[in-house]
Amino acid sequence: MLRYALGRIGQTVPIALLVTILIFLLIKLVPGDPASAILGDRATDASVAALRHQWGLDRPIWEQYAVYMRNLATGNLGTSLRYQSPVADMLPARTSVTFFLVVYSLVLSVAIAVPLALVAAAYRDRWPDQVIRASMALPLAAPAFWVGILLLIVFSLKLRLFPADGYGGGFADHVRHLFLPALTLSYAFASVLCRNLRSSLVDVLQTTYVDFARAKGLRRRVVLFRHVFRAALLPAVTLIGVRLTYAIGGSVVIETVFAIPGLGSWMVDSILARDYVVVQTLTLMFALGTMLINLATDLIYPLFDPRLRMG
Amino acid sequence: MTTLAGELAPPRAARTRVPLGLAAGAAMLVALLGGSALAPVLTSYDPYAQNLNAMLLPPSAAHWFGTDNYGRDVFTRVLYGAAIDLRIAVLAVVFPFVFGVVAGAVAGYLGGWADAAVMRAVDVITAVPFMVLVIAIVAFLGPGELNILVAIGVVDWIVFARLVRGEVLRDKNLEYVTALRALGFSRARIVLRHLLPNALPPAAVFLASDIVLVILTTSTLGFLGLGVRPPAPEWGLMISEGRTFIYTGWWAAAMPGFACMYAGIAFILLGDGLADLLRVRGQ
Amino acid sequence: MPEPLLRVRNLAKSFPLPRSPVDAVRRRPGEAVHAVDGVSFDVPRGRTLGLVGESGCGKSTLGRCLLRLYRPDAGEVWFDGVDLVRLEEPDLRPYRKRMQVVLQDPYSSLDPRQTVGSALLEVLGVHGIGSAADRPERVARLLTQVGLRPADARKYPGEFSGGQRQRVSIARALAVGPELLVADEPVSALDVSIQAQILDLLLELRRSLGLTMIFISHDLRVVRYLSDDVAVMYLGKIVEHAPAPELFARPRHPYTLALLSAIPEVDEPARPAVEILGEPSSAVHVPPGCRFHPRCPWKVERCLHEAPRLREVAPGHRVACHEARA
Amino acid sequence: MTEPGLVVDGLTVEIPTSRGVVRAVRGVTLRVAPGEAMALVGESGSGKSMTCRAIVRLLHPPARITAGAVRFQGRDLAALSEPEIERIRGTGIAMVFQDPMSALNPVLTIERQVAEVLPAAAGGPRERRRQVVALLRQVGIADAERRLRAYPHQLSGGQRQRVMLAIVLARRPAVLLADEPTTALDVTIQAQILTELRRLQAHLGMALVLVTHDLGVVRRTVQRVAVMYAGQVVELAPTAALFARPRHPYTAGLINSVPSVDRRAALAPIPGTPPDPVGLGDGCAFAPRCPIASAECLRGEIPLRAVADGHWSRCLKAHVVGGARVAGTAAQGS
Repeated sequence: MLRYALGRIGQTVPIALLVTILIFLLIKLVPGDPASAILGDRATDASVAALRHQWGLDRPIWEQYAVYMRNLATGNLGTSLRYQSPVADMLPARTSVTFFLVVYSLVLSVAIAVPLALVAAAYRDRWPDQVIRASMALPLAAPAFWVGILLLIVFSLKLRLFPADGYGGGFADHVRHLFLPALTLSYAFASVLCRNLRSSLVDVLQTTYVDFARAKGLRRRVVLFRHVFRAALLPAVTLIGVRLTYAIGGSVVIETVFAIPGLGSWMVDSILARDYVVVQTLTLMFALGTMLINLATDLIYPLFDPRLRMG
Repeated sequence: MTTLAGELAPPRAARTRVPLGLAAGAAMLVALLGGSALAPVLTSYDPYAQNLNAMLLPPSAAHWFGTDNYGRDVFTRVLYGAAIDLRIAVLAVVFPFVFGVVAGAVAGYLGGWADAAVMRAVDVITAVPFMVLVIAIVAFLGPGELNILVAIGVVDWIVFARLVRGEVLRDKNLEYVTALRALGFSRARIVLRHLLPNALPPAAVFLASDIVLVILTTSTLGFLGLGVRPPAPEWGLMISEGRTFIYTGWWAAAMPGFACMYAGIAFILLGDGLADLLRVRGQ
Repeated sequence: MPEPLLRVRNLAKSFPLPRSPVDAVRRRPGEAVHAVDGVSFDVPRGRTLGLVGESGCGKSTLGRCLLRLYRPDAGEVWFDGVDLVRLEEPDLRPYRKRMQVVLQDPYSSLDPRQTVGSALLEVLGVHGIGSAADRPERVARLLTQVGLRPADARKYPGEFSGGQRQRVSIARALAVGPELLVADEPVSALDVSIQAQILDLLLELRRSLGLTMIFISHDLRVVRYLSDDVAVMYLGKIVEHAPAPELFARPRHPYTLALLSAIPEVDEPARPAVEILGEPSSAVHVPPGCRFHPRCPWKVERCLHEAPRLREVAPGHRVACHEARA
Repeated sequence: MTEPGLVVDGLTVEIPTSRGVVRAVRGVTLRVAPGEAMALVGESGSGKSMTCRAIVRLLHPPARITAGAVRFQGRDLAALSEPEIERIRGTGIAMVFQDPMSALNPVLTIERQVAEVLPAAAGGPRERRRQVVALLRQVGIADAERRLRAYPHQLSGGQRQRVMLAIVLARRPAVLLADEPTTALDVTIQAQILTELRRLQAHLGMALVLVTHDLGVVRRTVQRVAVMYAGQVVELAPTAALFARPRHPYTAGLINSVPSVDRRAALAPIPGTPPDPVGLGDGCAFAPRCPIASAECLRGEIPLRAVADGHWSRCLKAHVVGGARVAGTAAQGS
């Protein structure tokens, strides 16, 4: 098992390095001279020259990359021009908000998807199955931010059930504030999770080992939970990993719609303010989060599927 | 993407010659594109002309989708907007589909360093959430239709590469490939004349659902102000502009969303119908 | 004795197992599955060699090495006087026309998206057989030759039964006019009544086309029905090789005896039952000495550390066992 | 006094498909005496497995029983509710399956899958573990202790079949339905498993219904045989009588299709292919492939008639069917 974990971690390191190179190069995409673009209207010849030197823009590219990496290593994530403060200082608070939102949406997705998948699999091909599968297919066509706005209109403005924006103070407040955004973020994930869990449940229900479990005389409940559900969870676990990264992507938009002070809204604000340093760093933070989640899913998977345990 | 049509149609519906999903999806698309092309004839309103004494009028016989905060007819702008969003969506998937399929086939069949190169690239791009990477690229390149196409093109190919690579890896070990190699067929012939034709149908089906994803991405970029410049009637932009007036005129923000969903469902149905049509005969 | 069509000498092929990163770092040599571990035999022109053994004995790998679908690690495969092991892909093409294969699984041995007719036409085209004009007629003849109707050319593989698909595979192999046909478990996936039809078809084609054949199977009854000579394989080596009537009348190797006694025969067998113990050993950690000794009821001290050589115990009857009675 | 053993009476199973209704089992009537070993033999699509699955109600939807009864211990299993049939499975009638690769749950240990059928032992988990080890040893698994923590993919096909037999042994059923238990195994392992099965049957006094397509396995394992074709029993007889003098052309054809190691008698394969299961009408389903069929075979219901003591045949010309090993044309080669 340890060998498997070491192997997986070993594979992630080179990918992480390549990601830093990709993100480092992103800023080169900026048309014209990045330094003047970054300073924007505050650019003066002196400040542009100073910035160029600070980033070593006049030196060959790989040296610039070395500077970039050294900064990363020392925790100097660059300073936000808009707030004139180091990015690193604002990061923890923002990250915890986005983390809360993503986990909250994951919990909601599982809460929605699992029961529906069980019902759909139990009533295979009969009307409940078809209604659930059809209703789960529709949300994939709806843009998340629009659904967010609709929820906002109905539940906040009209019914006044939930606050329209913000994060609130304290856990209970967070739950209330982030319910609509988390729901918006989760419906697309829930529909994919429900459909995949349903089809894997249907597949497992038809396997020989479930037949044999029933032939042993086990009660239906025991067969369902010990044999069927556990084996059906396997594909769903990998899916959770993949869809979580989509959920993180989605948070960028949802935080903007609901004005939530997370990494996502910060990134959009920085983009509109052409605060390129922050955009670059936040993209790296999102990538870091995604890689950790992918790694976690890979390490969790063998716990469910012993066949992988031999590493 | 399992099938919507398959889910709607009763399981034992006899498959008509042209699958139900394909017909429905195609009909919806034709209606939308037709409406968009014939918009100047269908509505007398000008999508750009502002009419200050018709601001934020609710949906009515005169204005089916009501008017926005500049008094422009929302229904007309939705029709004109369809051309923008669909054009971007279809253009944006061309490169990812072609490049992804070729990269996947090469990685799948050749294996070794080719497979490692393609898969490392896929791992790197997968490491950054899709929407974050697209938004970052557009942010750096600057908004506009061309930059959207580039951003989506650079990121979206990995989905097709992974799908086709999986299909080729699975088929490569099937006995018919062994038999063809024994018959002295060249590697190129086996990949181009046998492995690809078997991998294309699932890729084509996925293409339809990928277009849905691209429509959502385009409208999201528009919503974030990174898409097409105002006053273009792009759906995402319209929702963004309408958002500030949801207290007094919710329809300005809501209606374009329905249009977006309509286009999405059309492509999902197309994809399902395609899946039925391309399913191997006799299987 | 005319020169045999096929002469195989000390053929060996193993598949390295992926080393875990830790082993790689510590330079520990990776393990490998020793599928074929030094095999030699001849196949005279026009005769059929039956290769029999249980799953994992290396018979399929051996077949694919002969067809050069794998490159053997060692040994020689002389086909009509040329050692195919020394050749690489472009030079192998002319030999692809002269030796062909029929595989086991009817449902995956044909390209599902290609009609039967176009599949046969493609083979004729690739090898430039006949002209564009007469190829459709050749396809019709090929289909008829294997018991199908020319009209079947328009159908897709999905529209045929298992038995019919095997007939298409045979037609595809015959399209290039081969001299040697390697049939790897061609009937194992078929029902008994269909199996009999395909076996008779192979017999008929062998006689009418003068084919030399290598028939690979785990089922001794089927091997007996088609083979002139039989080689019994165990864990990558041939343990007994003899003309069919000699082998089935006077089997000498304990494993062959065990195989024969384990076969559920429709008629009452007239042979003593030989019980063998346990499960086949792994092809990765091959037992020392005679590799059958862990399961052998006759094993003696010598068997544990000295691998027996194939020695002739009767005209054309070779056995690899210290204890086998002459 | 309720009838001993298992009685299947007119069992019919239908599967609605997009091409129409498939009548997979068409009125099968069988009796299995306690402790008896009988075989259901036939090719794919003959309905032999479906019949067994119907008996213990393990049909996969949309397949379902549409007629007939399954009388066991005085009750009709076809009419029981799900909880009631659950109590019968395992202790009354057990079933084992063909593919050792997929018959055990890949994510649960061997110990767990055996122990779950044992009643809660007085001595707690340690006692139950001891019972599991005893069961595994009884079915011939070497170093049983080491196998407890193993997962199915770490065992060979033969060992996995033995684990299934151990589980059956634990519940001591009156009847065991074995659906092609050795088809996926090598011939030497198959011989070991068949011996194990016979030993288990004798030890428990259990009735055995062995489903197989291999006539050789039938010949060496069971006392009575039912030959099935297109969802119907076409011949039912003691094993020796069936092989000595088959009284149905399909049985004769099957016997002549199996090559023998001892003599290279020519094969006489049955021409044509099995019928399309959708819309099987009346008359004999084998007629299109039958060398002695005539007009009368094509119409009406052809009953299963007694042609000798305990020997039944569903053929109007049962008396005409030739001897067992048709001499056939001159043997090929030497």
